[in-house]
Parts: sequence; structure tokens; C-alpha cells
Amino acid sequence: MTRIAAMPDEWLDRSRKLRFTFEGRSYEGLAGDTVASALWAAGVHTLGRSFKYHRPRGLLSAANHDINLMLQAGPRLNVRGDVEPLAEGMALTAVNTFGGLANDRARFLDKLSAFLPVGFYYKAFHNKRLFPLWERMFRRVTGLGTLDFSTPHIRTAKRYDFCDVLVVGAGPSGLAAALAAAEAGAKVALVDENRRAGGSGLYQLGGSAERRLATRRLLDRAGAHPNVRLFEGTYAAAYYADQWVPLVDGDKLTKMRAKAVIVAGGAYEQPAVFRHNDLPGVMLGSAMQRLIYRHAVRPAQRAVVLAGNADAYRVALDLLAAGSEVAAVVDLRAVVPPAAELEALRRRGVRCLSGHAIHEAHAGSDGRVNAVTLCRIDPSSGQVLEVGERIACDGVALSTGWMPSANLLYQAGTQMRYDEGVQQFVPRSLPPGVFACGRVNGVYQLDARFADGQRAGSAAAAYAGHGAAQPVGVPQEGESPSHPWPIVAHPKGKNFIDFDEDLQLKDFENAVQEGYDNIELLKRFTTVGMGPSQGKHSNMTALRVLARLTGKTPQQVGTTTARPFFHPVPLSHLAGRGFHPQRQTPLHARHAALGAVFMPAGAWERPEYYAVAGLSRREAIHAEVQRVRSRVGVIDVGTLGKLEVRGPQAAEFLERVYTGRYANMKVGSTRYAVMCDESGVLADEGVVARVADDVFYFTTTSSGAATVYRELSRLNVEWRLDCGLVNLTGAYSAMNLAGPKAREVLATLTAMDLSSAGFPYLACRNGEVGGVAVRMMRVGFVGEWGYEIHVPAEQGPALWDALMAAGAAHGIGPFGVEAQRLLRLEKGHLIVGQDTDGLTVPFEVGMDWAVKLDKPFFVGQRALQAIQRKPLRHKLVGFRLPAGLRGAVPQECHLVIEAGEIAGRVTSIAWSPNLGHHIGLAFVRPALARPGQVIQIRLSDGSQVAAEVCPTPFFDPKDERQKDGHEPPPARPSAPPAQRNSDLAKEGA
Amino acid sequence: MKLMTCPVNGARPVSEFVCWGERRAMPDPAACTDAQWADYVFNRNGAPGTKTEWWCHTPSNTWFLAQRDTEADRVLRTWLHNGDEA
Amino acid sequence: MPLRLLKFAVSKKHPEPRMFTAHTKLKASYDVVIIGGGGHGLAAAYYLARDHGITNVCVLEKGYIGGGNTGRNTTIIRSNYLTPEGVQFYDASVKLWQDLSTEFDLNLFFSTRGHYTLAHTDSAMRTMRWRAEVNKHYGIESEVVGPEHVKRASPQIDLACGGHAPILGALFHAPGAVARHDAVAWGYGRGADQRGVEIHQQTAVKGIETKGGKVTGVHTSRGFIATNKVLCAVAGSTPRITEMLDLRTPIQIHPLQAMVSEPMKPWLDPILVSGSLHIYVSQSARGELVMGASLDPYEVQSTRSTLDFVEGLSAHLLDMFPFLSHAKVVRQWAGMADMTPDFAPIMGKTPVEGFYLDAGWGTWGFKATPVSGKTMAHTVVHDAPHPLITGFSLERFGRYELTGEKGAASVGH
Amino acid sequence: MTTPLPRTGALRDAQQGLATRWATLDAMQVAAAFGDAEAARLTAAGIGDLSFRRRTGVKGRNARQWLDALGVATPERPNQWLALPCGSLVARLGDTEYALVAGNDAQTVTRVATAAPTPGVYPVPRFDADLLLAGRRVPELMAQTCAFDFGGLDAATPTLVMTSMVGVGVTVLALPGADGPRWRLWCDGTYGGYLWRTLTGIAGELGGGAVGLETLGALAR
Repeated sequence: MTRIAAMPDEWLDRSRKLRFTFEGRSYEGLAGDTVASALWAAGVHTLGRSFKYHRPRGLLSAANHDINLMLQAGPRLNVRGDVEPLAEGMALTAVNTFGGLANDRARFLDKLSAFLPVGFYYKAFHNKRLFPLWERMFRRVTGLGTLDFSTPHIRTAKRYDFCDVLVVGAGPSGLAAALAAAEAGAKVALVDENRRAGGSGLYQLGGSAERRLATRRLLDRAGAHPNVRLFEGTYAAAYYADQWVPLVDGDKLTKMRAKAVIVAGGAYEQPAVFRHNDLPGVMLGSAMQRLIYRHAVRPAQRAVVLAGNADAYRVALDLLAAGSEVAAVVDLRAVVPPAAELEALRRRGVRCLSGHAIHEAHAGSDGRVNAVTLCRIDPSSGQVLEVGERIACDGVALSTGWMPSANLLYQAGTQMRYDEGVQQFVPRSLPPGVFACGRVNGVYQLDARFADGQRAGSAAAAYAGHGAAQPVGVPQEGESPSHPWPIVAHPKGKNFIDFDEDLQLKDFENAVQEGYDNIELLKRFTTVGMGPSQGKHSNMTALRVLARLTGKTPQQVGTTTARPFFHPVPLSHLAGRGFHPQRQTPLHARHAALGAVFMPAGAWERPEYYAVAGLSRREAIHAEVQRVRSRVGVIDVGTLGKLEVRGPQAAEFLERVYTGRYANMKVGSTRYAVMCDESGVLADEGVVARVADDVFYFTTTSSGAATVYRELSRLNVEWRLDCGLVNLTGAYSAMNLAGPKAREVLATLTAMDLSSAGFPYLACRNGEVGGVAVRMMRVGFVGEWGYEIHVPAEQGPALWDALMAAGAAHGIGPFGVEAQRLLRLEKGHLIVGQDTDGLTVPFEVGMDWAVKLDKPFFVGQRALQAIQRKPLRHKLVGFRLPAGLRGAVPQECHLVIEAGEIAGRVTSIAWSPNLGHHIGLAFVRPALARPGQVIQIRLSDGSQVAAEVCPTPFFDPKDERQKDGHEPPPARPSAPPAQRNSDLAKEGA
Repeated sequence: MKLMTCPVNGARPVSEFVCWGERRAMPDPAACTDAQWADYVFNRNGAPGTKTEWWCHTPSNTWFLAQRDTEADRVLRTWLHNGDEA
Repeated sequence: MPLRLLKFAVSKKHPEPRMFTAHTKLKASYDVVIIGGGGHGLAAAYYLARDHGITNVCVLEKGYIGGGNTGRNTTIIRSNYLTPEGVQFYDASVKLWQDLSTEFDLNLFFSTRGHYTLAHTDSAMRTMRWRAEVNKHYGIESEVVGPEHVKRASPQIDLACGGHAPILGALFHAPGAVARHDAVAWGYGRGADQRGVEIHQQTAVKGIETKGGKVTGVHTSRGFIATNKVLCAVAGSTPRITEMLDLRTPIQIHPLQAMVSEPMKPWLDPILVSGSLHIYVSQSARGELVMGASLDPYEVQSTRSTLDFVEGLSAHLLDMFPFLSHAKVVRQWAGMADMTPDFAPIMGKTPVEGFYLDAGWGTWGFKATPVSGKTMAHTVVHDAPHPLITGFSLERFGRYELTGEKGAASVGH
Repeated sequence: MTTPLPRTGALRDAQQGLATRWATLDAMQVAAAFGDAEAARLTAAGIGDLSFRRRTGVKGRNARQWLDALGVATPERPNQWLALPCGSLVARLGDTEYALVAGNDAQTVTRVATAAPTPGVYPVPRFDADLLLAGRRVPELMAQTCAFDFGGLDAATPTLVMTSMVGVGVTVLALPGADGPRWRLWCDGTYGGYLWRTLTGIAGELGGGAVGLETLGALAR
């Protein structure tokens, strides 16, 4: 048991013991432990297996990039054991093993490593015949955690938040920055990814209480300041344009909009490179300090500290404070700058060597490090001069240097420069509103970090409009906190640079030899930094290696781009609740009550048809069709775009946006309208009604409503005509009453003159129906006597009820989108978007009549003039199938085949109950467009069906039924033949 | 998220807006050739630069013009179209 | 363990030659100058050398090879397009893909997975059938299948998509595949290099010299090169180059973003695409989910990332695969897609004699790498468009004769 | 003519089956109460339905003078609102558009709705969904549904904001309240049901939810 006496700022609640299992064995830890600290305290040191060679690995950073320590915790995969808070009853296993951590069957891969050089998978396995086998093998061994497919869709309470100054990192510099900004009057959000704020100020102590207290005091003041909101256990996942920073905590994502952002994320300690630097027990000095001061765990009984900076000597003192023996401090530097810490160690009899390195670490039977072999090195080149003594130990602390945690700075577009003084990249120029302080800014000494934080804090507050930037003197660094070459070559290798990807020094030498000598190519070929830690402990070393191999400076080599995210973010956090806006007409509940089967139409839900007990979908639709043809039906057309344009130039406006003529319309009349885009392509259609001399009411397609209104608004702004556009789509309910009995039904509800003379075909009237002010048009889209009635939304349901009641005697009923599609098809009317595509021009669909090329101007006119002079690519025609046809029937988008070539396609097809055969519309080559022409339609199974091109309308060719002075004969329905695949049935549905 | 400033409604996340694209001068349909018209309809100035674009604040359906550096995605200024501005 | 790997164990030194020659200086002139060291440019160089024996060629790359969209796309390879031009062109490409690994002696991890384009609406189902029928006409394996077929291929999928967009069916394209994108550039690069082509990285084009409407040379950050033939294959940077020649094109640049998850044990074999949900997803050989969505809504000539993108994509992904709630996104990135009005590329000759364009690749450039290289090499050599690309000429817009791939490009990929 | 047909509020259908007790107000069926414990919901995050209020709108370059001529005062600045003596609200939506919502007295609204427009004046009939949000945790509710910083608004000025909430275009009016701010939320009636279901759902997690007119009491005025 290596748990030590209580530490002043430890995270532990010693009164709460937590039981958990790891790899099937039971352990006990304390509230406040991480999984790793609890296991280390329990004497478990092999915590995972590496990605490629399946080598045993222990704790490395305890800073959220120990990828070899990823765990499966029930449904949660890839849980980071080095930072995951321990919880009661956890059942944990290592993710990357076959048959358990101890006896991982894949551990043989370590022996094969010589066969598996960098990029080996590019060099083999690509025999065309064998690759699929190899790939299946790879897919068996690849991947880390495992999905639990029973995991529910977790919806999180994602939220927005706002502040003046966001400070990322609550260590010494971040705390100072937050306090300075808050005191300047700024509203501050202070976030730290650790469960407790304070950062290295509370664990990098060198045994000195004063360092701790200095940070503690600052933390207490900042925490108590009314302008500061402290978010612990929360990390800033990325930086996006305009100070937009997603904050991630245990259960949600907070989208923080700040006026200024201060990055005070500190630095990652970097592993030194020597043979077997990955053995359990070898860890970063800062990791040991975290174990000691956060979790009161003694990292080792007898430790060796590999030093390259002043921090190493504090690590040694902290180890002594934790009751460890320090066998030696081995410094890479030839000359160690004098320091109190060094003296203190000497006084306590700790051996301190300089100009030495660790040549190799040795593992004991338990896999944990049990000794190191030292070597003397040439301080300038790092070359091994002679291999030296062997020192027994059960822990090795690596304290040779740092890499700034600059991800957010890079994402913000910061220019960085390599500072030889501190041997790291520091900001050269920061974008407006972005600030940096502390170690990420190359400032390491504690008092200097406080000062640098103050400087950044007041500057950021000033940028956010609070106070003025205070000049603060920041002391210079005395010595470099990072060693330029903490790397020792070894003939036998196994000196790891990237612990995610198991990359050794020689992998980089080989990659560069092969020509991947650019940092980006090197990254892509070796995959350095592409593992889940995203290079947090490997990118800097890789860069140093590449620089040396290519004879460049780190500055010349440059860094790879840092992309979001800083730490991986769960999909459930990013997805939040998942909103799905839904639009329903005022009649929605009426449809539901009538058994409507709804279909999505953009954001709308529309009745596809109304289910009837005992009738199939197809039968129900045909019944709706028959009702309209023989009696009367009503359909909700409230989804149509409903617009009004008013003013002296209203007619002029319509003349410019639609292809037809409207200036000459009589008040009280309607006219069909087609809209094209600038390239002449058919964009939308509708009906224009002139309700007053200077007022037009017009409709657009349901799908086009929003975009058409928006674009017309833009044109109105651009053209500055004297007219105003009003969108009534949501304000009005609309229904289409159609059928031979429509007039009789309506007559019972209104005093309006419904006579042919008083309200002729294609006329538009304002009036009152059932006490409601209505706008009515006599239209014939479905080819029957019909009224399209528009009323205020809040009175739609009442009018619907009134029509249903009044129509009951005539057998009225609702009809849905499918019935309407069939009815209009019988009339040969096209549907924009179904019978047209992204390139269709009016001439191709027989709408020449609706296009007035001789007008002064309309959108698309000029393009159409050019296109008109060219031969048509194809024409939309009507076709019919033989009445007696049995067997498979073509479906929409089946191809028309002529002499083995594609000669067109079916755009609409349906069985017409009123004609007793199938009818449809198809695009065909102009040569095939003559009525009477027989065309071949190829079905999915390759067989062909002959169809005859015929004129439209198919039904009631003279359009008599919807016109005046005509008593329509009752339609004679006939039953459809049985079919293999119904034209109305959906695949798979 | 990127901020865009509507001249009437102020700075909002860009998700509240729709971009129509660069404002383009229409050639005289009567005078121009088919090719000139095709150039106007299809061709675009796709190189990075400072462009004047039509933007719409959708919750209020406010159309306005924005001058934007399309490489840095930085909005330089926005204003309401009044027919006579540059 | 393949024998190929034995030598690494036995030999003391790393027994691999340099992948590419490091060229210290540019020559005064080349027969052909290729702007852009991405997959397309390198492939064109490769086929110029291999098929036409033209080796006095240099490839100019402002960054590093394969560093543009070649290294940023989600590596989907398919030919289930909508127009005859598109279908035949991409089919030729898929055929070339099959043998590249062997040809290069480099494992591209070309892996045929099967590609499903999910349909959530009637109109989507119609488009799927249209594509299937055109595909089959040209002998390409595509068929409209029902939801049960999708369920068989991906048993864990929620066919109701949380009730918001039920899957009605899909276009199934068996040849759909993925490949290791970087290796494609390296393979073509090495192949070209071995045949004498010079690849110059960190070399930017500053201007293009013309005389009497003919190309005479190229100004680079490392000096002037004389040449009569310039092939421009720079995808998202196309307008920057064409601007140097006052050459007008319809190309507009929109960022296309993507993201990748932490590695997880393989569970998703096919490639799934949903137009309505704006998703495409496949699982890589490393066990990562590689995911993309639709284009960014407005023009930007940079590769910045946005939060809205990951939020939207994640929400839609969970509608389809709720059990991914705990899976984590590691990284997001973006490429610059060079979009055209009809979603078809612009390939071939231009009004400037000797200047050839290989552009307009929008969101579908990676899969075309081999065939674009082959056809552009042919076009440059004969100064006439290869038969497969006549439908993709720049002039089509002036003639109001667009190609109309739009229907197939329901979602970028 | 027959008696006027009943009106149906935009949220009527969405309020079905919430232990709803119905009443009739101004020819419209309205929710008097949604089960019990409404008082508690109202102090946490209460959502009421004021869609029954008569409303209308007008826009155009001369709309302001036109309203002025009708004796209707309008806010000095865009995106502000004011209360008329009769209890109606006049909201200035952007620069040249206005929306009027009646209080208990609908005369002004009716007068405006029926007045003849003059040049440069374009009537905008309105049948919005109209929600009232009140309670301690409403700021949290809005933080979870809207990207606009309502906390940053100056409480003194009667502001309105046209923005997007859970994917729907909304107009939000900040109302002064002794016990913290309250909000009026308008959206296109056809999106109303969705907005109501979504907001009451989230409010539920915050200890709030739907509140009927009886409990709203004075707040509904």
C-alpha cells in the first residue's frame, strides 16, 4: 500500500471508500481518486497495453493523454483511466487486449516489431487476392474500445453562455489573469479541465509550502470574486471564430461566447526518449507530483529522476516529501545552474549527476521498471560517450522539458515562433481578442507566471471594454525549462516517441530516409500525433528529431496544424437534444382524427392519404379519387406559399418575376404563373389572383414557399419598386373543395353568387362563407368543379368542419396528396420537382404558352431567348399503357430506351381508375414526342414495356368538368388489375 | 460561431442568416450577346478577396449588403441597400 | 507475415530507397508544367510519363504533396452517378482503382465495402431509381433496395432515424470502396518520380506568362520556367490560378468539413450516405469513424472549422445510430471544394492555348483521381479532350448545356 | 349572417391531453388550467398561451404615419415595444413593420385591422402563436434554446428581439416584472405546436411547464 499521509490540497475524501473491479479483480480506492491513482495506490502498475505492439504500459502523464490507459466501463468506451474519477462499483477492463491485460494474446506482436517498421502496412498485404483476408485480420485487431449497441440516444442539455473574458486554465497564471480582469470590472468565466482549480501551483512544489500558499491565496481570492464564475472539471474543447469556445463538462456542452479569450493552459511535460522509456513505473515528473499532492500516493519507493530543467529538482524534493528514496538525479546538461533545490538535495545526500542520461530502463518479472543503466553523453550532440552503471529503482521520473498547450491559440490563428531561450514555441502575434499567459507563453517561474497573468488579464479586460491595460513587468526566465535534445539513441531501439502509436526513434529516421522529410508528410506516414492524444506528448519530440535529421531549426520545420478538439468530445454532448422543427397546418388535428397517414413535405407534415379500415393504401387512395370525380372532396392546401403584393407597381413586380403577363389581368381574375431562375430553369409555379387594382394575391409551391418569398423580398429591395410584399403562408389556412357537388355544398354556407356568371371558372372572389371572410378562387387543378378557399388560420378548422357538415349529404370526404397527384395526372398537370428537374426549361414541358418572351424583362428571359434558338434536348409527354396490361408496370424514373440507348425517363405514372389503364408523363427525345408514337420503357429487371405517347389531358380532354355551363357525366371507375409491384406502393414500405 | 451584423437587428450568429452570394451587375439583356449573358448567369469571381454580398437575416427577413473578406471570412461592414451606395 | 517484411528484420540498415528524389533546383524549361501536387496532378504526371513517354515534366506544389483535398477527403470511391457522362467517367476510374496497389507496389488499402445512399422521402426514392437505372444501363452494379436490405448490411441502424426521417430504401452500389488517401498521392508521386518527372514541393506559382493567347511560361516562388503546356489541377485554389489569366469560370469555393472519431472495434462495414440527414460515414482500418456532411453554406477560401458542423452532424448521426452517444469525436478538419453549377467537373482545354484545366471537383474529386490523371494526360498530349471528358468542357456553360449531376450530389462526398 | 365561427388558437391541438381544463374566451377555446401544481411550475419556469389575444400588423415606409393617423402611438426606435393606454401592445419589428396585440380591450386592434391602407402601407394579418414565459429558471430555459444573450439586455428599455429558437423564427418581448423579467414569445402559428411541445418539455426538466390562464391571472393581461 503506497497511500501516504494527508496532503494539504489533496482531492481525497478519506471518509468515503469506493469499491471497483479492474480486469475482474476487486480493489478499493477513495473518493477523489482517479482510476489510475487508486490502482497505483493498490500496487497495480501495469494498467494497459499499447496500440501496436501490445506492450505493458503504466501511468505516463496523469494529464489526460495516457492513451495506453484507456478503459471500457460498461457502455462507455475509451475512458481515460489517468483522469477518470473513481466511482463506486465501477467494473473496468483495459480496451486493447485479447484475453485480458495480463495474458494478452497479442503481446507476441512486440517480438515481431522488427518485421513491422514504420509504414509496414503500405509495403505489404496488397496482393489483390489476399488483401481482403489481411484486411479482415487487421479489422479484428484494430480499434480500441467496444460499442454497446443497447446504449440509448442520450440527449444532453446543451446551452449557450456569455462572458466578457474567458480564461482557459486556472493555474497560477490563469488565476492571476482572471482576478486582474475581474477587478477591472469584466465578467469572467474561468475554466479548468481538472476537478479542482490551482493547476501546477498546487503540485509542483519542490517541497516548498510557500509556492503552494501563493497559489492557494490567489485561488481563494479569485474564487470569492463576484465577477468570476469558476468552471472546474470543464475543458475548452476548441476555439472558433469570434471568441466562440465550447466548454465540455461531465454531462453537457456549453457554447461560450466571450469578448476576449485568455489561453492559460500551461504546458505538457514531454517524455525523454531512451530504450524502454515506456515501462510501467517510468513516468513524467509532473505525473508523480500529481499522484503525491492530489491523491496522496507515493509513486515509487526508490526513484531515479532524469533531469533537463529546474523542475526536475522540485520533483526530487517532492518525492522525498512523499517518503520515496531518490536514488539519483541524472541531468542531461553538462553544467547545472546553481539553485536552492539542488543544494537542498545535496544536503539530503541525493546523488546528482550532470552530463548523463538514462541509456536503458530494465523491467522486473512483474513488468515494472526495476533498474536503469546510465550513460555519459556529449552535451552538445547528445551522443552516447560511454554506457555506465546500473541503478536499481522502481520508478523513473522524466523531467526534461515541456510543450506549450497551444492548441486553442493555433486554432485562433496565432503566429508562433520558436524561442531558443525557452526551447519552445511561443506566440509571436496573437489575433485580436485572444491573449496568452504563463507557460503557454514561455513563462515558467512562479512569480513570473503571476505577473504574466496580471498583464494578460488587464489587457483582455480592456479589450472587452473594462479599464485600461496595465503595464506589468514579467521577469525573464533564468534557464531553459526544456532541454533541446532529451533523446538517447540505442542500437536495440524500443525508445518510444509516440506512446499512442508505438513509434520509436528509428521509425522517424527511416521515414525521413524514405523522403517523408516534411513535418506534415512525416505525420501522415508515421501517424505521429494522430492517435487519441493528438500528439500531446509526441509532436515536440518528433519535431526535434526531424529538425536534427534535416539539419533545420525547429522554427524552420514548423508545427502541424492543431485542429479541434483539444480533448475528444462525446457525440451526445455535441448533439445536445437534437431539435427537429415541425410545421403543421391549422387543420392537422382534423386530419389525424380522420385517420390521415402523414408524409413529410419539407418541414410540413401532410396527409398522404386517409386510412380506411378494410381498404389497402391503394384502394383508399382510389376511393378518395373516385369521391372527387363523382361527388365532392376537400384537401388541405394550407402548405402552399401564400403571398400578397400591394402597391402601384405590384403588377410590374409580378411581370418581372413570373414569365407570364399580369398587368392586363382584370380585378377578380386569376392566372397560372411560372417562375424561372436566371438560367431559364423552371423554379416554381403558382396562381396569381388580382384582388384589387393594386393588390395581387398569389401562391407558390409548398416546397418553394420560404425560398420564393425570401428571394422576391430581395428582388423587391434591389429593384426598389413602389410595392410591398407580405407573406401570408402561416397566417392563412387554405382548402380545395372539388367535385361535381362542390357548388351545392358551398351554396349552403354562403350568400355569395356562385352562378357561372357571378363566379366563373378562374375567377377570384372575396366574400363570406359560414361567417368567415374568405378569399376564393375557382381553379381546376384536379379537373373538377372546384373552389380554393383561403381563410384566416384561426378559422380554418371551423370552416373545415362547416364544409364537412354541409357536404355530408353529398358524401363529402377528405383527400390526400397521393389522390391529388393522381387526379392532376389524369389532367396531365406536371408537378414542379417531380416532372421537372434541376435543368428543365419551360419549352421542354410544353409551357411555351406561359412564357412571354416579348415582355420587357423577367427573370430568366434572356437565357430562355438563347435556349429557344437551340434544339430541345427532350420533351415531357403523356403516355398510356395498354388497358389489358398484366404483370410488372414501370415506375417513376424508369428509363425510356430507343435503339439500346437512353432516350428519356418516366417522371409520373399511375393507374387511372377513370380510364381503366395506366397513364403517365415522361421525358422523351423530341423525335419520340409525337402522339401515337410507341416508346419502350425498361423496368428494373431489364424487361421492357411498350407505351403509347398520347395527348393530355388524359381525362376529360376538353376540361369541361371544371368549366361552366356543363353538367359533368358521372365518371365510370374500373378496378385496377393485380400487379407485382404497384406504382403507388413504395419499395420496402 | 461566426458573427454577422444585421444593420437593423445587430450582431447575431451566422446561423440566423442566409447568404445569397456576391452582388453582380446585370448586363443589358437587350444589348448583350448570349455568351455575355451566360457569363453573367454562370461565371463567378471565385478568387479570394473583399466582396459585396447579399445577406438576409431570416428571423426578420431583413436583406442587406455585406462587405466580406472571403479568405479570412471577416465581415468588414454591412448596410441596407438604398439604391445609390457604392 | 508476408515475406516482403522479412528484410526489415534481417537487414541492419532500413532497406528502403527514397520515395522521391529531392530536387534542389528547377530547370529552365519543361515540356509540361503541372500546377498542383495533389492526387490529380501527380496522376496526370504519372500517366504522361507511363502512357505517353513524356517525362520532361515538373509538378509544382506550393505546400507538400497530397496536402490539399487529397489528404482531407473521406476517401469514398464510387461510380453511381446520374448522367451518362458522369457514370462512364467514374466507372473508368473505379476500374483503374482496382489495380493501383499492385501497380505501385504500395498498399493503398483499397477496400470494397458497398455503398448505400439512403432515401428518406418519395422524391429521394425516385432519384435513387433514376441513378440505379442509368448505372445499370452502363453495366454498373447499382440497385434500389428496401430498408430490410440496409438493416442486413448495418444491423444496428435505427431505420426510423428517431422517427424524424424513416428510411424508405436506398441505392445500393456494391463497388463502393474506400482507400488510404495519402498513399494515393505517394504512389502516383513515386511512380512519376521513378519515370523522371520532377516534383517540386514548397514551390508556389506566382503568375503565368502568355503570348498571343498562348502559354509561354510560369513564374514561381523559385523563379521562371519556360513551357507551352500548363495543366492546372489545384481544386480549391483554381480561381487563384485562373485569375492570373483573366480566365472566367463558374467555380466557387466552399469549405467541406469532416470529422473522425476515436478508434473503436469495427462494427460498420458498408459506407452509408444520407442526403436528408446530411451524413456520410464509414469505418477506417484503424477503427475510426470517418464522417462528413454537406458543404458549408457560403463561400470561404480557407479550411477553417466550425462548431455548427460537428453539432449538426453529431445530432443526425445519433438519429441513425443512437448507441454512438458515448463515442467521442477526436478531430475535425476541412477542405476547399471547388463547386460548379451542375455539380460536374470542368476538364480539358480553355480559351488560353496550352492551358488545361482539371477542376470543379467539388466534393467528388478523390474518386476520380486515376481517371482524371489518365484523361488529362491524354488531353494535354493531343491538345484535344479525351472522349470520356468531352461532356465536362468549360464551354458547356456558354452554350447553356449543363451536365446535370446535381440530382446525384444530394450530399457532398 | 349566422353567428361567427369559433376561432382556434395555434396551440390548441398541442394542449390536448395535458389534463387540460378548457374555457371559452373571445370565441376561442383556451386552457384555464393544466392539471394542478401550476403555481409551482409558474415560479420555476411557467409557459402560458396568450394566442387568444386579437392581433394584427402593418408594414411599409408609411406604416408609422398611418398608425399615427389612427391614433396609435409607436415605439421611437426599431425593435422596441410600448403599451397603449387601452392595454394593447405595439411592437416595432425592425424598422418599418409593426405588430399590435390586444389586451382585454380589442378595439384598437380591430380598428387598425379594418382600416383602409394608404400608399406605402401594407397590412399584415397575424395569427401567431403567443407564449408567455415566467419564472426563476426561464433564463436557463432560454439559454438551452436560443443563441441570443437575453441576460445582456437593458432591463429598463422595452426591447424586442427577432431571433431563432430551437430552429424556429421567433419574436421575443422582454417584459418588466417585479420578480425578474418575463418574456412574450411570438412565432408563426404553424410552428406553434412544435415550439410549445419543445419548450414545455424542457421547462418540465427545470421544474416548470404549461400554466393555464387562471394561474397566470394578471400576467396574462
